[in-house]
Amino acid sequence: MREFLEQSIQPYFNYWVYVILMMIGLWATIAKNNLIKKLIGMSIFQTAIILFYVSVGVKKDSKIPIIPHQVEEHHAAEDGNHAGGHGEHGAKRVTEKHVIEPDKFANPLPHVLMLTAIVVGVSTLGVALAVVQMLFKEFGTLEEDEILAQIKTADSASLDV
Amino acid sequence: MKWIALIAVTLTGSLLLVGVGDFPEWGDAHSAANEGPKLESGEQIATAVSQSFLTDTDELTQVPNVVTAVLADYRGYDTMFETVVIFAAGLAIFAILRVFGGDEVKPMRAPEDDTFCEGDHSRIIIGTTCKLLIPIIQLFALYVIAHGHHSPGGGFQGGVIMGASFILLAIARDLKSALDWFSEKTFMRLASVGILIYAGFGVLCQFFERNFLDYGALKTVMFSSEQMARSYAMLGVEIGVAFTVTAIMFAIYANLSSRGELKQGL
Amino acid sequence: MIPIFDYILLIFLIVAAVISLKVKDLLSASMVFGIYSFLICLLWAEMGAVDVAFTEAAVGAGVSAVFLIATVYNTKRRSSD
Amino acid sequence: MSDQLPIIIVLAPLFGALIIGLVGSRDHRVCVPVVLVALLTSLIAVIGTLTQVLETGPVDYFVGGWEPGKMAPGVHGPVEIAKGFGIQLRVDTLNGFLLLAIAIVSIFVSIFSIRRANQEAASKTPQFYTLYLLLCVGLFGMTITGDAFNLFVLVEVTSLTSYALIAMGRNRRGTMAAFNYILMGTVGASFYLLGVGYLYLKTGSLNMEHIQEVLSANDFEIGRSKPVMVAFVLIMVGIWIKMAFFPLYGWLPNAYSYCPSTSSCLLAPLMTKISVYIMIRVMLSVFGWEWIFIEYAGWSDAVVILAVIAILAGSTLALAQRELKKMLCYLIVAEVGYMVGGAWLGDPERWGMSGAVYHILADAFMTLCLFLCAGIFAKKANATRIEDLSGMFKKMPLTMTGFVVGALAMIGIPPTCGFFSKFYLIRGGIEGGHWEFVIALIISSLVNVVLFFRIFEIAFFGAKPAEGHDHAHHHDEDDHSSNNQDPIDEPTLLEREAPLRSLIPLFGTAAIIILLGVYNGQIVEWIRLTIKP
Repeated sequence: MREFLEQSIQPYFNYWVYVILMMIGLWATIAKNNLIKKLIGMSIFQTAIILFYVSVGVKKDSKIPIIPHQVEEHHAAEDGNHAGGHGEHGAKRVTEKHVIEPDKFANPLPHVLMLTAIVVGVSTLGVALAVVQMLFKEFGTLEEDEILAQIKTADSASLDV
Repeated sequence: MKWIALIAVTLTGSLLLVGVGDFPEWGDAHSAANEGPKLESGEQIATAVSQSFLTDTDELTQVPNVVTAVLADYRGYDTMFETVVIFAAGLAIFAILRVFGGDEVKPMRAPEDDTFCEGDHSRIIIGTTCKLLIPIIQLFALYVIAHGHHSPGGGFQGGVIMGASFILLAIARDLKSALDWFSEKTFMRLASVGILIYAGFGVLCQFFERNFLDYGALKTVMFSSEQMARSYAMLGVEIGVAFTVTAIMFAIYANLSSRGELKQGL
Repeated sequence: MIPIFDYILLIFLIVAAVISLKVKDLLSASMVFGIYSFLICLLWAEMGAVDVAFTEAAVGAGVSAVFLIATVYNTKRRSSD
Repeated sequence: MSDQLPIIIVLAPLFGALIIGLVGSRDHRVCVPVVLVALLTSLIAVIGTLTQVLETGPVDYFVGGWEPGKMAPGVHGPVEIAKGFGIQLRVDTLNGFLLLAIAIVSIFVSIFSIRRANQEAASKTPQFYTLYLLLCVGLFGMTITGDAFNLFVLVEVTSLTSYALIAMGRNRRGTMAAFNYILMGTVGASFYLLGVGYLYLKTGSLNMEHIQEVLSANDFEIGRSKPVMVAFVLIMVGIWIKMAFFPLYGWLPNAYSYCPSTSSCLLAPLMTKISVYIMIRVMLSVFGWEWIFIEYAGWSDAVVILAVIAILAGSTLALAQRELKKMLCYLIVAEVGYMVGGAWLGDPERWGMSGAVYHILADAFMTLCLFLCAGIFAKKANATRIEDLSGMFKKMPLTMTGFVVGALAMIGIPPTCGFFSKFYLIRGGIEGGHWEFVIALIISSLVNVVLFFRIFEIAFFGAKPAEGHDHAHHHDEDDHSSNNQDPIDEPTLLEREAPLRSLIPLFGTAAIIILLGVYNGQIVEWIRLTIKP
């Protein structure tokens, strides 16, 4: 049991939680009766995917992906004989290209992708909420079964005419 | 319905759990996505594209925040369409919900639900606080937009905060006074203007015989090196994004809170 | 090794998700959903995804909760499930 | 200039949409000219690109100039751009024809929408046209892109606009359908996104070509890992939801049949077809056909069986419908079965895949033709049910001619494209040894014969068209009926017929259906240039 915990759960705990959240979200999207609950479920479903992506891009003991400009002090010391020549920022940077160790910074690509996904998520939520308000205006309820029942009676009424 | 849900959820869950077993460990800096895909023999067959993003960004664009550089430059085409998604959402809500006139719409809310407002006494405190807060929020939003190159932030975040400041105004006072500041015509136009700025930067590059969104072409217009031209163009693009996001966030709120009548909000 | 802070956040996340779906009052559900978004924003800040965290704080915990509340206010507060 | 053509395809409608967004609300009359100019620009760009493709092979376009291998100027000297750095657009013979089809269909529908959109959307006309153009942007972008994540963003552009176009119709069943569509569509897109995430986890790239390179390295070593398999399933399920493939088709019939006729004319021919294209693109360009048909051969049998069920279920449900538009919607479900089944018949050497791609083109125009007719019938004669069509040959002979062409293509009568696409599909089925697919195709054709000849019979021999009045009051949703069938002074043909702005797109479509059929050999040959391994 302990071994299972250490080998299968611990290193992948993020992924396990994302699967659980995803299942909760999907369940709510399909099975909940209230339309707003469905939408909350949908949002949880989407955030679960974002959790997955962000977990992919994590590097242990890494910094956030902001790489400050290199103020190359050691170069300044080396080039000391160029008296006054490096008063400008640009003059220092003409020297060697600074080597960046990418392993020290978190992976930026999933972050970019997920910015897009979050924005898409809120757009969808907004449109869905507008549709919910329209539905409430027309049916006077937010429960799916009541709406379906109303549609059914309307349908059978139109068939009888 | 519950049974369908149960089946769908179990199937999805088990499918996903099948995949989890083969994942690289959490935080593995040498995983395929972070360093590059490797064969079992240990041979690395390609470099993950994020490595090049991290190593080359300072060289190519002089932007410290790699996320901004990737967002606005390397994958700028994505971001443009992301802005289009927001724009489309704003239009969609307008198209679905907006009613003109709106006198014939009867009040929808059942009376027993009327437990939201405490009365008018609290409005004074809230109103005064908001009056003080809103300029600060807007200032912060501008900072976030402009400083997106050096710190977390950028057009989206700043735009949302800016939009939220108008939403706060609408909640604290009423929708009408917020709309006096920021009328419907203004925000619907501003949303188009935002994307027009974004796409305009791209097309401008085409006039200099480069590809769409190749900001390096703008160095002659911006009197700077190619790298700094990229950096400045990214700022311009972010401002475009911020316009659209600000406008649409407020538009969505205004329509949702007033059932599309734009008369009385929450 | 995942930091212990993560474990706590992840477990709270599941709890918040379940509560926001279980609560029968839609206003509370929207609020708890905002809390959920805020927790996940903390989690991302912890994982080094500051930009995502920033966006989620502004969008998820801020604006989308407001959208939900605006809709609940304009429709109905009680839900049958 | 000519190297910029691929991006112009996408940008022209985008700028059109923005211009309408800026000035449209002041004057509604600018909308249609702007839409037409934007789409015609796209059409010209598509034709230009397609000629380039046919002359020199696939055309690549790197947005932002991030072409792999090129040297970009850095601060300290040039930097070589890595693979998958930027976003790649790619036009080859597989998607070139689809781009052409999208451009033509959207132009026809915009001609069809003149005046009609004003009535359907009233004061929201500029918003309608902005959404319309954004939908075109999304469709073009989805077809042209070579980047897996960019595809997701564009899928969302099309989805959001189509939600709005469907919910715009003031029909409460349409609103409920739109809500279901939002839920299903979002879940589908999220599955796709998750699948791309799994691929990214294993390959570290988002560019389709690059992903395929990594997956196929060293005899599919990475391709065989479990996450890639899961990714494939997730992407497929996501796309299947979007295209309304058999068990996941629930949202489609209501959504398309209760939305305004201009929207349905644009959505029905294009949305599902482009999703099928995406599926084929993912199968060929991301995973590679060897991976699917050799490594996981068992899957293709299972999918073909699902496709067979889809065809049979779609046809059977279509038989049970009394409303014309709903019947057509169920036929779409069956047609999706054709295309998915065809694409999964086996390796692209065989004819199934080519037949499926050709059928995408053919079906886009067939569906457009029939939906245009349905729109005209609903408006001009207030006929939404099949029995309302009685005497239609006499009343509206020109429209009915167009309908006959579309119906014959749907059945599969030789000079039309429907026959040839079915021919290729059946050939592929026989080659792959999937006899159940062949039989399903033939049964479905027979069902189509029954369906459409029933309509022909009613329309030709049916009772006097005066019966249309009976239905006028309980179809009050489509109340703009101009039912000028006065028995006293017989109206002339021109008065009874649909206006020219509806007939031009209809006959254009009918002509294309026949032209596609006549030149089928050449088109399929071109398509096979890309598909053949």
